Amino acid sequence: MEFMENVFVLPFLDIADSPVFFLEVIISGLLSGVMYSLVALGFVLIFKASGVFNFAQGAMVLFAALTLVGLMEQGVPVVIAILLTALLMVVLAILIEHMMLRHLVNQEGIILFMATIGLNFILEGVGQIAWGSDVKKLDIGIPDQSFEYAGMLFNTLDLSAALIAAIMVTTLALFFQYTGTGRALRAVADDHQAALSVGIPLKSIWIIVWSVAGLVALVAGILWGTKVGVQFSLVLIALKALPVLILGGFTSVPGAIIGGLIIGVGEKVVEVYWGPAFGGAIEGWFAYMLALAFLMFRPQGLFGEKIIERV
Amino acid sequence: ESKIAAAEQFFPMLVYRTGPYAPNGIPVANGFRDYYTMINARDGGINGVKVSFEECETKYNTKLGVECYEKLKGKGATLFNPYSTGITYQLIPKARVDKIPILSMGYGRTAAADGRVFQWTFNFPTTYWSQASTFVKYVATQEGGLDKLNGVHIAHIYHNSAYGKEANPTLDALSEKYGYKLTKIAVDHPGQEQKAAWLQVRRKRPDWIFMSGWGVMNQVAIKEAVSTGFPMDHFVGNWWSGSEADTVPAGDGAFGYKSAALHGTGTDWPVIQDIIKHVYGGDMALAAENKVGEVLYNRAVLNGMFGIEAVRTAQGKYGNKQMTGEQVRWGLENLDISNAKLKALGMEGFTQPFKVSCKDHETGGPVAFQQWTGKGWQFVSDWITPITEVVRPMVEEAAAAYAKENKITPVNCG
Amino acid sequence: MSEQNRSPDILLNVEGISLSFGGVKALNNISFDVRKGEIRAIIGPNGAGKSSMLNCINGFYHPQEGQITFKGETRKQMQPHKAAEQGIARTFQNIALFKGMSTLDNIMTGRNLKMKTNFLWQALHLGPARREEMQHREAAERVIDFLEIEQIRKTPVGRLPYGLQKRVELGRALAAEPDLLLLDEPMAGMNHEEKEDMCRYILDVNDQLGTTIVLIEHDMSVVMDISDRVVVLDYGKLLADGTPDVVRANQDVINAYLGVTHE
Amino acid sequence: MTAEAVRQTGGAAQAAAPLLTVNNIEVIYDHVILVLKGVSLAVPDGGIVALLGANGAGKTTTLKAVSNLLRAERGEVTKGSIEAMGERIDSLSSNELVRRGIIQVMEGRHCFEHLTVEENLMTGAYTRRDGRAAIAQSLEKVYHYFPRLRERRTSQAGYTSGGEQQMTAIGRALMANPKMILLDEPSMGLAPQLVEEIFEIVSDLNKQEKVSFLLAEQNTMVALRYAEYGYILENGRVVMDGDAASLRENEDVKEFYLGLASGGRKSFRDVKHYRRRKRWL
Amino acid sequence: MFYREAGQFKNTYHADQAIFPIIQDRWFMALVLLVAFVVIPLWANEYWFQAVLIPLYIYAIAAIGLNILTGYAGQVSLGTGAFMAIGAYATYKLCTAFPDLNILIVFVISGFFAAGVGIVFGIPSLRIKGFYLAVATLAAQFFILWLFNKVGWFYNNNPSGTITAPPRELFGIMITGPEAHALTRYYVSLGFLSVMALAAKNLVRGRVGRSWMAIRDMDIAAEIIGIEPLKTKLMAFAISSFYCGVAGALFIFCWLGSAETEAFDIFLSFQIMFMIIIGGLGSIMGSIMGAAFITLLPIFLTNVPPMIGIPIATDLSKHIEEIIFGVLIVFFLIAEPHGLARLWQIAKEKLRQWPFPY
Ligand SMILES: Nc1ncnc2c1ncn2[C@@H]1O[C@H](COP(=O)(O)OP(=O)(O)OP(=O)(O)O)[C@@H](O)[C@H]1O
Ligand SMILES: Nc1ncnc2c1ncn2[C@@H]1O[C@H](COP(=O)(O)OP(=O)(O)OP(=O)(O)O)[C@@H](O)[C@H]1O
Ligand SMILES: [Mg+2]
Ligand SMILES: [Mg+2]
Repeated sequence: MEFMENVFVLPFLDIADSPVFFLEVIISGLLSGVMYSLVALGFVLIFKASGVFNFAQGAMVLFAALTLVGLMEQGVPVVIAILLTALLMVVLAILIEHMMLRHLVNQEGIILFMATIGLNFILEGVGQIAWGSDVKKLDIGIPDQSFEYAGMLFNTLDLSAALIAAIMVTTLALFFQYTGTGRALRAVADDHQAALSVGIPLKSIWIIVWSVAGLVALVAGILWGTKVGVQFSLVLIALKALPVLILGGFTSVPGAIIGGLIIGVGEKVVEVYWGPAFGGAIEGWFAYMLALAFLMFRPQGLFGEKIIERV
Repeated sequence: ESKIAAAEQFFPMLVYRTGPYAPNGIPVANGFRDYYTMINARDGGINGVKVSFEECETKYNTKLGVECYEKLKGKGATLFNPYSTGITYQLIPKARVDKIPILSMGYGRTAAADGRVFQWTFNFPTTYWSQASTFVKYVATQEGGLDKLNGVHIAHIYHNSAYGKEANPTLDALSEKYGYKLTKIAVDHPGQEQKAAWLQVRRKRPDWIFMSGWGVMNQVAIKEAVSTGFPMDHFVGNWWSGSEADTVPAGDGAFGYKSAALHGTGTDWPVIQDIIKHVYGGDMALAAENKVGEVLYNRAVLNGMFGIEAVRTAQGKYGNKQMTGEQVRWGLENLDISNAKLKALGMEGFTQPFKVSCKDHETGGPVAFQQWTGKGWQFVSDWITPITEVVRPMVEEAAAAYAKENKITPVNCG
Repeated sequence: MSEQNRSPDILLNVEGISLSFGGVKALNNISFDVRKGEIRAIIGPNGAGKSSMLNCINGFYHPQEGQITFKGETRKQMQPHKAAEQGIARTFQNIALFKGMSTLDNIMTGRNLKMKTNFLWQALHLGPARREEMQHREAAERVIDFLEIEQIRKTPVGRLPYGLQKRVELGRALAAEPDLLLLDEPMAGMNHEEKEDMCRYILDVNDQLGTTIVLIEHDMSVVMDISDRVVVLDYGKLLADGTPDVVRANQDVINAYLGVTHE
Repeated sequence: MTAEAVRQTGGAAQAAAPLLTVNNIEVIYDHVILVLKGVSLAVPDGGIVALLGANGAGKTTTLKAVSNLLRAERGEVTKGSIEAMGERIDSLSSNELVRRGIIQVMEGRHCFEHLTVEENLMTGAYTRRDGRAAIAQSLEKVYHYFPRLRERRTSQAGYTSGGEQQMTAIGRALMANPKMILLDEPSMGLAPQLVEEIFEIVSDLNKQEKVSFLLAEQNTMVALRYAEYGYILENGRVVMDGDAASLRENEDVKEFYLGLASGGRKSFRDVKHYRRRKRWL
Repeated sequence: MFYREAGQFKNTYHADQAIFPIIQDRWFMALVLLVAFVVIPLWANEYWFQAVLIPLYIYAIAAIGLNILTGYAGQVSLGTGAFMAIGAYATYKLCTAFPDLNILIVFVISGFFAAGVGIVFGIPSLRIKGFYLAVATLAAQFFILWLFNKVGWFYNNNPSGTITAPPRELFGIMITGPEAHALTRYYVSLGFLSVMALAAKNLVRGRVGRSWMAIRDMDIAAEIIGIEPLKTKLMAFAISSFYCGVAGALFIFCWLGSAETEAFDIFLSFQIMFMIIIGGLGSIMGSIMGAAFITLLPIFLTNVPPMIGIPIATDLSKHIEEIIFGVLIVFFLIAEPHGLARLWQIAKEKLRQWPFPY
């Protein structure tokens, strides 16, 4: 009985009690959602353009952040360190294409998925050999301060992340929809062999996509690294991005953002108001349940490409 | 067994220098390694018996822990320091059968403090439950006495795992006794994202926060506390939530953060100086790079000392030679860390004296509280003894339940 | 088979079917019937709605309007597996074999509906499960024999050339021993000789087992030779319906579909 | 076209430097399945050459060996060489081949399901660098050839009918403005009228734009009408070749590929089942 | 030439349907069983049992389970860990509530609990496909573990929040608990693996298996020929979860001895997934080979450098081990995307033609 009350009555009273706080919860949710989206975006790019579910995205985030911090620790100025890391991510993309992808043309999704798991191990290993496993503080000058506005608490880092994410998503969405290369990328995701047959150079396409995904990982690494310190745990952020990815649709760039916002708000509101009734820490599975609920109505995710069923 | 020369005492080391908990695992592993090395270099071993040791990487993963355990067991291990709650749970039942004692110093299964049921497991000098009670006492000293606790609001932010939940029963029991208000906030593994938890803190505005965190959760919590504007000197971590790895990423904001402690930090202790001298040849920079003097490093030194002293104690009874697991167990059970001994070991004031007994594998040792100054940690309290009259009965009850479930007949400690 | 001994019962009756996808009207008020035991062809230009028609008959598409009567039972909507249970089997325009399985397994799958033992027996592979498996294996072997694909029994179908895949697909449909067999371009991508073989199989099935067949095919010589009656669709509309000769002579059909024939 | 004329052009073309030569290639799938056991053929510049043969003879494999799509199927050319326009092309990527003007229309359509029909066509122009206007013109041309595609241009290719997909696949290749097209079973699944149209397009392109064709085709009748030269493949070997007219006259070809028995065309209804094919080998 | 089927005629369909229709294969299998049941127990020491063989067999059972679902029925699942947890917690509850129940039977009953939950989380599979389906199973993964962690009833409210295998015996032999001898636990795991692998093989070569594969290869066509998708998929979920459940029970009761929910975290699910992909999707034998590969390789890599006398720092050697592990995964996938099982098959095909190249 008490449980029922905790679930069906108290949370609503709580919300009604302090609407400003409710608004704050929603805004925090939106801002954490954006942080998830940053990671989800990397997944979307690669999936959309090659049909590969890149398990190593989390490792790429770590790898980029570790390299950046490592370089900065060696005394390299911030801007140059960022450029060098970006360059390294491009080199990495070339290596990945050379050593891995080109040998796996036309294989099923799950096989490519597995290969990226192999990649994940390699990146984790190399990154840590090169830069160690310690926690490192990352500060490239993005302000990380809180301020109160209209009774609500904001953090400048979160706001910057939101801005950066908005810019990235707009650019990428336009790129995919309106350029010839974007079209070619989508073609590759549909059918490797047919893409080859019309002369789409899979190799350079893959290098481009993985490079862009690497750069997105770098951005995610910078923001998350500033937030939680650069360390191995960054890899696990990928798990937070999964429900976002699924809810938004594997193939949709805007989906990654909208999905992030929905998940962010959903899990925060639920955790803050309903968490206590269930004993807390429910946001983890709730994100997945929420994604699942959306999928029941749209099996391809909110903005994903329709799954074609024909005979 | 054959690999160990007759006059060597083998110490297995389950370490995690890689993976998500590496930032915590590295200083721990270094501390053990350096203490053992120093003992050989300075004293030529334990009463002439050389100390040998080998690391096995567990990545803080229980399943890898099994492999390491079996491998090191085969090499003649006589005492395990698992350094992971999961691995400890898993080794406790084995210890009895394999006749290799476990020392889980300040972690693992609290009920193991009851030596009648957990004959082979030791968790001295103190446990999670005792620690929680010292925290309550510490708050009381700050608020002006135990009677002032009534109406104080304490939040417990904990890692949502068996480890994180350990303090809950004690905090509950004491809340009933002293009348403070307790809010429990769980943070899901691994804890990089804690907005929801801190929104709750903002809403409920507790007076004190106690945290049972681990790994990245600590760093994020400290940062979130800073940005929420929570007064840092009212934010207290347990002894796994108070190391340099936790405070450094938060930068200046972390000033004033507190945590429980079992021992002193820094390099100003004779024992640490000995390590710098014998292991690093006096090279301070190299020592600093190896995290000498950091909280978790010093913890491992303390832990390493316990193992060595247990062997020494056993040698007192069985002779100066290589000890077996059973003999080491005896040594642990009869370990008497007196002030005089601490002084001799170069650890006077580093930690508090205690004496293990057949019945009490914990000793209810005192806990101190330390504060982050931006460069290091500083004690800000006296050594506070646990509220044993509340904790001990809980321990005995839990141990009895375990004994019943696992068909163990408690030994008679006379 | 001559006209007299063909029974006049109607096995399948399609009435006023309309189906549209967004703006595309794939079928527009189509009606025709299929008599028991006949070979009924559906022809029409590309995109006329032929495959969609078959999809409606076996329940994969749900027409917005109209009804379908099969074996005297009228229905508006049904699930594909229900249609299969009622005795409708089919092949597909884009081969829809189970690529990871061998030819034999594909054909055995066709007999799935007829197999009943529960999975516990199967896990043990004893008693009824084993007997049943053997009994159906025999039936499957008869189909294999009939289609002359013995050599590729154990080959994974993904590796087979196109024409053989089509044949295996036919085998899978036949294994179900259907009353109504829907064939969507069974002879596409075959050379003349292979078409002859395929025609032979179709005629034999029709002849020996009395299976009713609805056939979509673009090769006019085949259609005209083996079908009893022909329906012509043209972008969703019914253009003509009648015997091959009648249809062939129809000027609309020539304009819309046949073009000038080169024979 | 009279048989005489065909023979002449065919013969002349054979004499001219061939655009494409395949020398005695061997192809193995999955490291163990030997499919082509030494196939040689030549396509003259501006010629149309037909590749005939039963199911599984290796026609598709041959085309893929030329267009270098085999790798994607875990197949490889283990012997022999392939030359086009005077250079070895065995190791060129398909992108380079398309740039050089050699493009394949794959068997079984292979449209990009999630792209619209028009986007599908546009992917064909990926390698072109001659400007939007020229590409738009090609698109117009394709729509002119296939008016049905214009009607369906905004629908997702995955949802179009089999024939529409086939048109899309052919149209997509035309968009590349190729010198040589490898056509794998273009007539499959097309209405009779359209089959004629496709071959008219082929001959049109061949005459006006000098596009050469290597076409694998089951519809032997039509293929031999438009091609100048033909190869017959059996079990991974070329068992017969010759100019189209002579092949058409060959008794075996007549019986097995054209269905013309000595007494003229025979009804499919009257085929006997005990008849077994004669083997050349 | 040593490996060939020429001259081995099968006179009955039954003989042709045998699991190993070729005599060399039968000999090989007999040899494997002989080694597993007789040779290894004579030779292995506790390290081998406890660190290598027992986990290998248990992982193999879980891998077979996942392979049934993912490899045969084509439904991607990342909830293996949770289904294993159900088996483990059910066993714990059952054997503490009914101490006299035969422990082997308890394992099986626990499997049924897992099967039941598997069905519930399988329901979305009717609408959701491919990688998207992974979300449903991930929801299971996170929710179930949260539940076991949160609700004290599951671990009998003991304050440590963990479950521990109590000592249980059968015919006077300790099967579980710390006193159970490694050899006993070895035989229990091996016994379960043998029986369950055989049952799985029987299932997948019969009607049920064919319907799974049909759904996997082309679900629409499968439905059109009369295979009911929901029923078939749910059956796959149920049976797969049953296998995982039993594996989970053995995982705690015959191997770890004690664990908290973290032992069943998402990385366990991933690990089992690796096994079946490396071993070969849609192959029972492959599941076992994959389990062997994924469990043995790291152990091998960790133990090699010290064995050949190269002392490397612990962390460095772990990182190198990770890199080599990653490289080998990629290498194997490039060499043969269809896994070890396929590699094995190709090897046999080559042997058959030996000494001719093809
Ligand atoms: N599921 C669908 N969604 C959208 N449009 C569809 C769908 N199915 C069919 N269509 C459209 O309906 C029309 C008829 O298609 P259908 O496949 O029935 O043609 P068809 O007569 O079989 O042609 P073909 O001979 O080329 O196979 C086509 O224009 C096709 O694009
Ligand atoms: N990916 C593959 N793996 C293994 N074998 C293959 C593969 N592709 C084709 N084959 C085999 O190669 C042989 C030739 O196939 P190919 O597709 O080239 O024949 P085709 O002449 O094009 O036949 P069709 O007229 O049916 O298209 C066949 O026996 C086939 O089984
Ligand atoms: Mg059609
Ligand atoms: Mg072909």
